[in-house]
Parts: sequence; structure tokens; C-alpha cells
Amino acid sequence: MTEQLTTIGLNHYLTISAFLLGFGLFAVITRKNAIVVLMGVELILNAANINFLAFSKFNGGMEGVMFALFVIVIAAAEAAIALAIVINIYKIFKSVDVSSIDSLKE
Amino acid sequence: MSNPTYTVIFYLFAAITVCSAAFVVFTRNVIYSAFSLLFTFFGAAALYVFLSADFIAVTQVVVYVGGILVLLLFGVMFTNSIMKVQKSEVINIIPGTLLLVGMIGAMLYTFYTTHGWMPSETLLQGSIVERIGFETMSRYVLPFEMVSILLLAALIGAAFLARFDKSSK
Amino acid sequence: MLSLIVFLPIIAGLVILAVPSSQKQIIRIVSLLAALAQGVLAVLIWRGYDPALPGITAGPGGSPLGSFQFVEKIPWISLHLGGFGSLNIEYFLGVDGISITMVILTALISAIGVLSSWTIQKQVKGYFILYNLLASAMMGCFVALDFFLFYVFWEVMLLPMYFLIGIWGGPNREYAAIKFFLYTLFGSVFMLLVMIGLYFSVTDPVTGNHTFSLVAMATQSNYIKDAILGPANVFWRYVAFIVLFIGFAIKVPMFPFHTWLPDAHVEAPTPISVILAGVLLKLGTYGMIRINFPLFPEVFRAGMYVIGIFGAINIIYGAFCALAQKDLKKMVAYSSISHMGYVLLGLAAGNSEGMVGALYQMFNHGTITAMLFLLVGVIYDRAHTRQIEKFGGLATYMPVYAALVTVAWFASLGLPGLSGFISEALVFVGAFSSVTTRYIAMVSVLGIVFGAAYLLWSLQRMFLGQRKPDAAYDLVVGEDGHEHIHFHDWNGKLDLDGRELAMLVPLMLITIFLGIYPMPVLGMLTTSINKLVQVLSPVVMSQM
Amino acid sequence: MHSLIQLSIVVLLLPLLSFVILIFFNRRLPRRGDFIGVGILGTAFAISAYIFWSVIVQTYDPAFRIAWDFTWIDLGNVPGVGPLQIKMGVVIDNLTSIMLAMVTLISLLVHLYSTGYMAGDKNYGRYFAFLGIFTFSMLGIVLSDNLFSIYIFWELVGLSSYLLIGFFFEKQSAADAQKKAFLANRVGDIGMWLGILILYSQFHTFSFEQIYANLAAGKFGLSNGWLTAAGILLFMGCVGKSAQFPLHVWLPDAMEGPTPVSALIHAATMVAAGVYFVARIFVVLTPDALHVIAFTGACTAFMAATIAITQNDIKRVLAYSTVSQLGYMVLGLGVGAYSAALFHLVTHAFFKACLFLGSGAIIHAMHHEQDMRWMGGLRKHMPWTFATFTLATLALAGLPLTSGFMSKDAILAGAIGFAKTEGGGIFYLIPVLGFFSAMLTAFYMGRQIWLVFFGESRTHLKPAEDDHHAAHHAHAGHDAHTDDHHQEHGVHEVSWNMRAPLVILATLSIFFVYSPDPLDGGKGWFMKMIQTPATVVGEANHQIGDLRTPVSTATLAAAVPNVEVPAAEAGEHAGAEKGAHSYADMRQAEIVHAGHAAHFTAIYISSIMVLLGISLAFIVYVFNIIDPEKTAIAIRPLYLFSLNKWYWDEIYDATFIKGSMLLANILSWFDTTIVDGIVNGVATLVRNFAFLNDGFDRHVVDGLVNFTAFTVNTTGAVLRKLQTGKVQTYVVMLLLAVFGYFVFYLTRLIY
Repeated sequence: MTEQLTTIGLNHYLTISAFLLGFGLFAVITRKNAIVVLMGVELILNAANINFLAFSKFNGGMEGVMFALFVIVIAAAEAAIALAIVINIYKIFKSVDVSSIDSLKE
Repeated sequence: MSNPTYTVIFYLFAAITVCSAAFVVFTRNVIYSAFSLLFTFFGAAALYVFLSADFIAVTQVVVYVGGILVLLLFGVMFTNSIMKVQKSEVINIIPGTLLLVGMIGAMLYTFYTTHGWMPSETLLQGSIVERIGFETMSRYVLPFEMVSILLLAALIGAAFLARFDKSSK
Repeated sequence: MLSLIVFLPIIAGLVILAVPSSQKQIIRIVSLLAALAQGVLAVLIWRGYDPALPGITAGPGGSPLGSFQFVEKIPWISLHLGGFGSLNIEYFLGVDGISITMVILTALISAIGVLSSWTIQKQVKGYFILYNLLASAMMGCFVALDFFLFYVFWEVMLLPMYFLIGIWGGPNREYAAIKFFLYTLFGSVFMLLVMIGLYFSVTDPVTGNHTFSLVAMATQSNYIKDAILGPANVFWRYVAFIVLFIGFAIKVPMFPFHTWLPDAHVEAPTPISVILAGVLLKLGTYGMIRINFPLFPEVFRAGMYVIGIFGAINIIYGAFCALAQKDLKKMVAYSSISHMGYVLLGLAAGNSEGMVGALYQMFNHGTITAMLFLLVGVIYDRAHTRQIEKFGGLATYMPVYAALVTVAWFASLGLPGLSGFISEALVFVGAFSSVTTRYIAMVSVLGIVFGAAYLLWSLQRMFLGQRKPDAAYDLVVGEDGHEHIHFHDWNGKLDLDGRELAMLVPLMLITIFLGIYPMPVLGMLTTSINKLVQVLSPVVMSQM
Repeated sequence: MHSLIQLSIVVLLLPLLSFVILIFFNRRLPRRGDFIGVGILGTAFAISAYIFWSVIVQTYDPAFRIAWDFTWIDLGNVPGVGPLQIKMGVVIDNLTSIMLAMVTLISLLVHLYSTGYMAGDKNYGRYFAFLGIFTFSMLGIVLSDNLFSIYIFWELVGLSSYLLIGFFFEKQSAADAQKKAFLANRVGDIGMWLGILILYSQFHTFSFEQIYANLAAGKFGLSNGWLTAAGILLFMGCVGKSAQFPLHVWLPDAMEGPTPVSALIHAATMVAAGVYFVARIFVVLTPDALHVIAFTGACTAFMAATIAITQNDIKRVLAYSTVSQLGYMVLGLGVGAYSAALFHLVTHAFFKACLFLGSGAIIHAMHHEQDMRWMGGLRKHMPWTFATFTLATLALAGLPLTSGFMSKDAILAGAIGFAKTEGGGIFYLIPVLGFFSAMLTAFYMGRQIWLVFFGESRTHLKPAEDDHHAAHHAHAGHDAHTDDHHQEHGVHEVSWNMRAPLVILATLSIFFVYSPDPLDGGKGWFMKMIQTPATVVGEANHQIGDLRTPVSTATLAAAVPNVEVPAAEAGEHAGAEKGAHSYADMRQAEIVHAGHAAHFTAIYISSIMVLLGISLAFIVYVFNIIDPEKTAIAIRPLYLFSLNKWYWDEIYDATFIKGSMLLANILSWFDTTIVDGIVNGVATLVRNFAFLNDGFDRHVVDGLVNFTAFTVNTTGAVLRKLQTGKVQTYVVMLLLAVFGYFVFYLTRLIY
């Protein structure tokens, strides 16, 4: 057991990423502020990255690394677009309250 | 690798990451969450270093901390009056909590009950910057180009979306 | 070569698609250039055409080469339909004597139409895209030698026409457009059925499997004896001929199916009227010559006099209706019904004189009627009305316009020295020489008088005499002391301006030249027509 | 290609050149380019005079004929016919060369005259251009060697006549007249075209020569009735063009055109073209067709004469006299007096042109006064016009020493002979009508001379405002050169360029131009050069072979002094001369023979008739023994009948014009209501069926479906609660689903 705690293995990283993922999902689901929702998304992406890197570390391939790289890039793009959208939404609805934006309903 | 200091530092960063992430989610102030997100990113970067992906770590710091976080802060400042605490800003808290607990529990259960992971003996060692460059130019050149085009598109799109709209004035 | 001339306008359409819709002038110029390039290609094809090759049926060895020219023949669609065997459709283009003239005509009229579309202001981009699509489809119909391909072009043609009438038309445009569309669709549905029937009863002599090639279909020996439309199945061959004929007769338009034409013309904008009368009507008769008659020669011979009777009805009925019209454009529309009657009559004659006359009439009617509609458009632009009563004494004030109208009108009533006369004369010569249609010809000669009657009458009411009190324009004394007329809300040139002259003068020169020396066109026709007459004659039938 | 052919083609094309130049550039040229028209016509006349000289005077041969043609349309190797070409060509024989000279001469004179008459008109240049194209088309008719090109130029003549009649197109009456003329001609042309078609359909050629050869060879495939029909139909073209009954109505209205045009087209040349055409096709006419032609001509001559006596418009009188004279010519052809008819054509062309130009001079001098009732006493003011006009009148009336006398008398002699040969009876009606019209002619011409030139001027008697006069002033610009006061001192002799044509034409109406013997045209060169060709139909004995073999017959023809000799010699000598004078069938020979027997009878009767007519005119108008007004009242119905031109216009208007308009309206109503109604009805039917179908659908099919629909509906209502539109709700559902799968997966994993 102690051995399992002291030697840092794959599971440690997976655990961290699991927590990040859970928090991210929680934020995406529960928070009304669009910005915070975005932050949640970022958390999820980070969780994914950690997993990628961990797996590539522990079986010696480069794929995970490369994908992490791409994920970061895409995350940046996504953030930019998303924030722009948020700004537009704010322009239109005069609020960033996601729950008040339900024109998807009808 | 049973170097104790190493272990301690790892746990330290892991704690920073997870706790700040939790703070991001649970605090009611957007500014606070934004700033604590900063710590999450740093923690993640540190963990990348542990995973011997130092280039990724640097990228993480540069892109996330230098770019995305600043963007988020701008967003916050555009949309809220600073330091203002918003009331009643959570919805469907129960399913959220359920999912949070359920997901995390389930995943941890999975991780620690399954012994499917069989780490290969050849671990990733040392700096991988050179190899990244090599892979980028050889095997992942097409995704690389696509991603660059995507970035360009995102850039233009963002500029277009957030442009100063005359008609709205 | 042919693919280029067919798809050039579509390419232009794609280019226009890229041009922002605010750049109206660029759009117009692009389509004009495309039309001119098409014209150049048409001239090249004309120069390269060898009038000695007959066409109509396959050349030596069952291959189109040696009979058709500029042939492009590549497999296009090849489906395996399990029980039905395999469906082989070819991309098969080629010209012979009966299509080369139409190709030239189409290129000419498309160019003229673009010029005449210059004044279109509403949604220029969409207009020209549809226009170019239409131009391509028309050209394709004339050069397609695969029935399926022909059918595709035929259907593609409908849609742009529908929108061009329905969007850019006059007050009652929706009705006219939907009427045109339904009529033609009604016709083409039957065509589809007959086409499939033919596919399963014809085999390609070379490859031995079923084919849509019209060249193979035109040779009776390629038919499977007891197939649905094989020589044995007399009844179904008659049915097929009749429905196919109706399909084409609607386009012509023939007497009972003609009522879409006046509405469509009255509602359509001027360039579309020009295209409609100049080219589309020809497709009906072209289809008869290319598909209907050579594929069912014995039925054609049995039905000659019926076709002739319908032709005579068209001639006289159209002339009378035109005589009664108050709307100038409607009168011209009925006049083209009457003139297409000559084509039907000439075809019904079934001999070389008649058929040459019919084809020549198709060409001349294309140019002359285009001229008529352009002239109507000129006065409509100025006066915003086409009521004949609203004019009078125009010859005094618009001498050039009056002169051109006089020439066009006389060309339309078949004055010697202008091309319309020769074709009508040949039609009558043929129709009278063939015993079947002799009496029909004697009756339809009346059309000459009534044609002269309505044209001269309208000419007199609009241009001669004095200005009518309720005319659509005022008399004002100009600074030079002479009286001029002034149209309400028209500030362009009173008489014809350069663009209008650029549209009209070439047509006029063609009309006069072909009226004095017809051989440039007839020389291309005769070989093919003689071949066609042979194909249709009972001698050939008895040989198989 | 023979040099004469080349020259004739030049003659043909010169007027076209004048047309092209003037129609495009008249405004840029000095004097609107009238000198071009005159000059070109002068050249044309010079050339055709040379042709005339070399054909008629040098080679003095009745059978002279040269032809040339080229392939115009090549229809290739037509199945069933073989190689088929449509040829165009030119033929020159005596008739052609005479017509050529005549047409160009009169056209030249009219051009010259018009420079004075039309001076100052705003469309002056265009006028000469139209004259040019008319001359071109007329020469085309004269030169054609086949039916097709004759038809082409026939229509072109119609066109140019249309343009010239409507030259003052601002006048409604002129516009009506031109339309009427063109349509009437078209009606005639239909017949002509059908006749051409009948001949073509048998022989697949339009050329005269081949058609005649085939006919003579008896290759005509259809029944003889068709042949007669062909003759009559071809004659219909003549009926339209030379204004024979029943299509004569357009000619008097055509006087709306400028007077020189009336002289050129509607007196001298175009109307004569019909007669010329009948002469060209003379040989295909069967006896029955000839009878029809003869009676048509007689009726026309008589009817027109009766109308002419009551007209007041100076030009209308002349117009009707033209119709009447054309009737004479047609009559002459019908009775087989071929050369006499053509002789009359030429003589009439000259003196009638003279009369029209003279009347033009009068109208010009009277400032566009056309009503004879307001003229008078012009003798003193316009001596030249008076002299020439009178001379031409005498010729028209047919007094001895004039050309008209010889030709008309020859025709009447032929008519008598014809009646005799045909066995009398009804056929005597033809000469009788002829002589009666001769008397009427003398009467109305005497009346005209008297009213116009003698007595005192009656200008002041004219009603103050006269719409006729106003109408003339209506067409703008035409009065630019005439001062509006038309007192008598305004009347003066016309200038030289209008006088010279009168003199020339008057000279050409004197007998010695045509024949040394004032009493017998038969002794003249004309009758020798123009001889009846052998018919190729009917009871023809096929001598087509030696019909036109020039060389052998030339000497013979030269040796023969005049026409009755061959008939006489035909009895005595062997058939050598028969070939020479080409009486292929005995019928024609008999007619001509009897005609010459009746020669002096005709002279006597016609002279008596003419004197009768003139004396009647004197009795009525000079000595006023009979007062015309009283007479008119006495025989009012007849008077009105004549004054209103036998009501032909009214009849046609009531029947054909109204009828066709009615038919047109009915048909267009039928078109819009019935045909289109059916179409729309079908559409509605389909739509209604669709509605019906829809009802069935709703009540029966839906009835079954509705239950399902209901359940679906309720579930939907429940599920709709979940549709909040909030993204996060969806995310929750998504994740719940994922979680569910996750749990499921885990359980699988465990057990």
C-alpha cells in the first residue's frame, strides 16, 4: 500500500485528471455564468491532456504528446471563439446568464 | 522512481491543481475562479514536467496562462462589473452534484479495481523537444497544417464575431 | 469542342457566382464574354463542319463516326440493376446537318439575349446565373445524341425558365410560369416513359447491349423484334409515337397545347421572350426531327396528314388570333404560333423540299421572331405599355425604329428578299408536291394573306397616321421648332440607342443576306435531310 | 454569257444601287441626291435602249431569244427526284427588250418629272429611293426566266407600291390605301403561288422552258382540270396586280400616292406587269382558262368605264380608265389576240403616263386641287399641258392617227374573231362590252377635257372650307413650296423638267412610232416582233420542237410582211411557215385569221362608238343640251351606283373584312375561353380530386392513424417538459446517459 502511494504510477495521474474532469463537468452543468462554463471546459481539456501525456509517458510513444499539443492549440482557438460568442451574447441579451438564453426552446 | 522528495513535490502540485480546480468551480466570484484557474494551469504544467513533457508544459504555460486566461479575464471584465458577487447563479445543482460524485467515484473505482494498465518498460525519458519537432514535420505534418489553418480561421472568426458592430449602436 | 460550347455558359455562371452581387456591370460583362466565346466556337464548328456527311443514322460499321461530326462519346453512367440487366448511359455529343444550324442559332440568340438583358436591374446576379444555365441546357439539347442526356438537358432547361419567368416577369408572372412549367413537365413525363421503353427494345449493334444512343435507335434493324417497342409491337409503337409527339408538340407549341405560349410571352421579360421564341420553340420541332420521326418512320408515314392538318390549323388559327390581339406582344406570340405551323406543315410533307423548308424556317423564325420581340421590348421600355391603340404616327418621330420595324414585320410576313420567304416557299413547295398534304397546303396558303393582314394592320395603327389623342406619349415642340414626342418617365434616347442597334442590326443583316443567298444554311441541311427522307421512306423500311 | 445578258443584268441592278445609295445617304447628299436617281435611270435607259436597238432593229427576228441562269438553291440529290436545283435566270427576247426600254424610259421620265413635282417634300430623298427599288423589281419581273423569280419580284413590286402609295403616311387615307393595295395584291398572289405550285409539283422545276417542254411532251401527271385550274390561278396574280375585277378596288385608292407615282406604277408599268405575266404564261392556258380570262377582262373594262363617267376627282377618272384599259388588255389575251394585247400594253403605258403626269401638272398648278368641278379654263394658262393632255386623251379614246387606235382596234378585232370562232352566242358579249366601253371611254375623257381646260375657271365656286383640300394641306412640309392662296393668277405653266416628259410621252402616242399605216398596227414592227407563241396544252399538236428554233425561222419571219399572211399561207404552202409562226393549234390560227378578217369591221364600229361618245360629251358639257345634274337626278339610282363604284368597297367591307375580323375575334375568344378554359379546367379538376383525396385521407386513414398520433402526442407532451432550451439541461441528460452506460459497463466488467 505504501509502496503504491510512494511510487508515482499511472493511476495517480488518472486520479487527478478524473477530479479535473468531474469539476469541469460540474462547472459546465451548474454554473450560469457563461465565462465560468468556459472555465469548466478548460478544466476538462486539461484533464484530457493529463491523460494523454500520462499514457504516452507510460508506454513510450509520441502520439499522446503530439495530441496534447494539438489539444492545446484547439483549446486556444475554442477559447477565442467562445469568448467572442459570449461577448456577442452579452451584446444581444445584455447578460451572460446561460439559463436565460433558451431561444433553442421553440 | 521512489525518490521521496520527488514524491512529495508531486503530491504538492497535485494538491494545488485539484484544490484550485475545486475552488474555480465552487467559488461564487467569477474573478476568483479566474485567478484560481491560473493555479490549476500551473499545477497542470508542473505535472506535465513530471510526465517528462517539458515542451508541452512550456506551451501550456504560454498558451493557457498567457493567452486563454487573459482572454477569460477580458471576458469577465467585459461582461461583469468587477468584484461583483452574483447571487443565485447555479442551476440544476442536484444532478450536477450527483454526476460529480458519481463520475469521480466510478472512475476511481475503475482505476483502482482494474489491473488492465500494463506500463511498458520503455518509459519516455529526457527532453522530447527534438522528437516533437521531428514528428511534427514528418508524421503529423498534415494535422499540423490543418491546425494552423484552424487557428487562422478561428482568429478571423473571432475578430468577425467580436467586431465593433455599427448596426447595434 | 462541343462540350466546351455546351458548358461554357455554366462556367460563366460559376464565375458570376463568385462575383459579389453589387458588381452588376462585371456580371453582365462576364456573361456577355461567355456568349461571345460561344459564338466564336459556333463559328469554328460551322467552319469545320463538312456538309457531305449525312448524320441522322450511324455511319459505316454502326459507329457514329463518319456520319456525325465533332463526336464525343464516353461512358457516363453504368449501373447494374440486377434483374433489369445493366443501365448504360453515355455522354454522347455530335452534330449533323439538322443540329448544326440550331447550334449556330442558339449561340447567336444567347448573345443577343445577354445584350438585351442589360436593362435587367432586379437581382442581376441570380438572373444571369439562371440565364447561363438555360443557355447551356439549350445548347446541350441540340448536340446530345444520347436520349438520356437529351432528356437531362431538356429537364434542366425547364427550371431556369420557370424562375426567369416567375421572378423577372410581368404582373401575372406566377400563373404564366407555373402554366409553362406544368405543360412542359406533362410532356416530358411521357417522354421519359417512351425513353425507357426504347432503351429496352434497342441494342447497340457494336457492343450488343441496350443503349440510349439516338443514333442506334434511328436504325430500325437495331430493334429487338418482339420488344415492347420492337417492330412487332405495332400498337405500342403507335402509342409511343403519339405520346412522344405530344411531348414535343407542347414545346412547338401545336394547336391544342399552345395556350401557355401567349401567357408566357406576355409575362416574360424581353430577353426571355427572345430566348423562348428564338430557341425553345425550335426544340419541339427539332425533337420531332431528331427523335420522333426517324425512330418511328412507319408511324410517321401513317400520321403525316394528321401532322399536316395540325400545321395548317396552327398557321391559320394563329394568324386569326393574332389579328384579334390588342397587345402587341401577344400578337407577336400568336404570329410565332402561326409560323411554327409552317414548320409542322413542311415536316408533314415528308419530302426534301418540305423538310429543308421546315428546318430553314426554324432558323429564320429564330432570327426574325427574336427581332420582333426585341422591337416590342424597345417600345415597351419607352412607353411601358404594349397596347396597339396607345400608339400612332410613330414613324414621324422615330424614323429608325419605324424602318427597322418595317423590315422585321415584312420579314415576318414572308417578303421575298428576306429569309422568311424562302423557307415558307420551300415549305409550300414541299407540302404541295407531296400528294398527302396537297390539299392541306392549298388551305394553309390563306395564312399568307392573314399574316400580311395582322402585321400590316398593326404597323398602320402604330406607326402611320397621326398621334392618337389617348396615346402613351405627348407631343412637345423641341428647341429646333419641330414637334417631338416625349414618353412619360423615359429619359433615354428617343429613337434606338447603340445597344439596341447592336442587337437588331446583326439579326437584320442575317435576315437579308439569307433571304438573298440561302445556301450557307441550306448547304449544311440538304445532305442530312435527304438522308432523313430516305430513312423515312417506305423503301428503306421494306428492306429490313 | 451573252453580252446582252450582262448588259441586262447591269440594267437590273442599277436602280437597286440607286435605292441603296439614296435610302442611306440621301440626307448627306446635295439636293437629297435626286440627281443620282435621275442619272442612274438615265444610264439604265441608255443601256436598255441599246439592247432594244440590237434586239429589235438589228436582229429583226420574232423568235429571238437568249437566256442564262445559275443555280440559286441546290437541294442535293433528293430521293425520288434526283439532283434538284432551283435556278435563277435572265431571258431576253423581243417582248423583254421592248418592256425593258419602256419601263426604263417611263421611269426615267417620272424621275425627271418628280424633281419638279416633289421639290421641297421633307422625304424627298426617300421618295427617289423608293422609285429606285420599284424600278428594280419591275425590271426583275420583265427579265425573269422562271416562275419563282417572277413571284419574288412580283412581291417586291407589291412592296414598293406599298411604300409609294403610303408615301404621305401621315394621312390616314394613304395608310389605309397602302394596306388595301398590299392585301389585295396578296390575295391575287396566293392564287398565282398555288398555280406555280401545281406546275412545280409535277415537274420539280420553275423554269418556263422546262415546264413548257414537259407540258408539250404531255408529262403533266394530273387531270386536265388541274391544268385549267393552274392557268386560272396564275391569272389570279394578274387579277391582283393589274386590278382586274373583282380585285380592282385597290387601284383607285392607290391614287393617294404622289401623282408621278400613279403615272409610273399605277398606270404604266406595275399594273401592266399582270398582263405581261399572263403573256409569259400564255402557252399553258387551256381554252377554258382563256374564256375565264376573256370574260374577266370584258367585265373589268365595262365596269370601270361606267364608274369613270361620274367621278369628279381628276385622278380617279384616270384610275378607272386605267382599270378599264387593263381590262382591254386582259380581254385581248383572253380572246387570243396576244400581240394586240401587248401592243395595247405598250401604247397605253405611254399615253396613260402622259395623262397622269399632265394631271399632276394641273394639280401642281392648282395647288393640290384635284376636283374637276373647281377647275376649268386652264387652256389659256397651261398650253403645253393642254396640248399633250389632249393628244394623250385622243389616244386613249382611240381616235385614228393615234397609237391607242391601232392597239385597241386590234384587240376588238381579235374579240370579234374570237366570238366568231367560238360559235357566237354568249361570246359576242365580249366584243359588245368592248365596244360599249370604248364609247364610254370617249365620253368620260371628253368630259374631263372639257371640265378641266375649257370654259371659265370655277375655282371661286368651291365651298369655302373643303376637307379634301385640308387633307392635302395636312401632310406637313408638302406645301412648303406652294403659297396657300390659290387664286387663278396662281395658276401657271409648269417648269421644263415637268414639261419635257409630257412632250416625249405625247410624241410616243402617235401612230408612226409603231406602224407606217395609221389604220393597221399589224403593219408595224411591233406586231411582227411579238407573235402568238404556240400553246403547249389543250388539243396541242406537239410542235414544241420548232416552237423556238430561232435561226431557221429568222429569215422567214423577216420575209413575212405582216401577221395575217402566215394564216393565209398556212393554207397554201406546206407547214414550213406554221413552224415559223408557231400556231401550234388550229384554234389560235382560226382566231387570228378571223380577227384579221374582222379588222375593218372593228375599225368602223369602234370609230363610230368613239365619235358617239365624244359627241355625247359635247352635247352634255359643251352645248348643255342635256344638263348633267338633271340627268343625274333623273337616273339617280344608276348615277349613285356608278358614283359609289358599284359599292364594291362596301360589299367587301361588309363581307370579307368584317367577316374575317369577326372570325378572328371568335377564334381568339375560343382560344382564351375554351382551349385555355379546358386547360385551367383540367388543372382545377386535378386540384379538386386532390382535395377529395385529402378528405378521404383525413377521415378514414387518419382515423386509424389518430390513435397512434394521440399516444405520440401525449408522450411528446411529457417529453416536451425536458425541452427547456437550456444547453446545460441537455448536457446533464447527455452526461446521465453516459453515466448510465458507464455503470452498465462497470457491471459487465465486474460480473
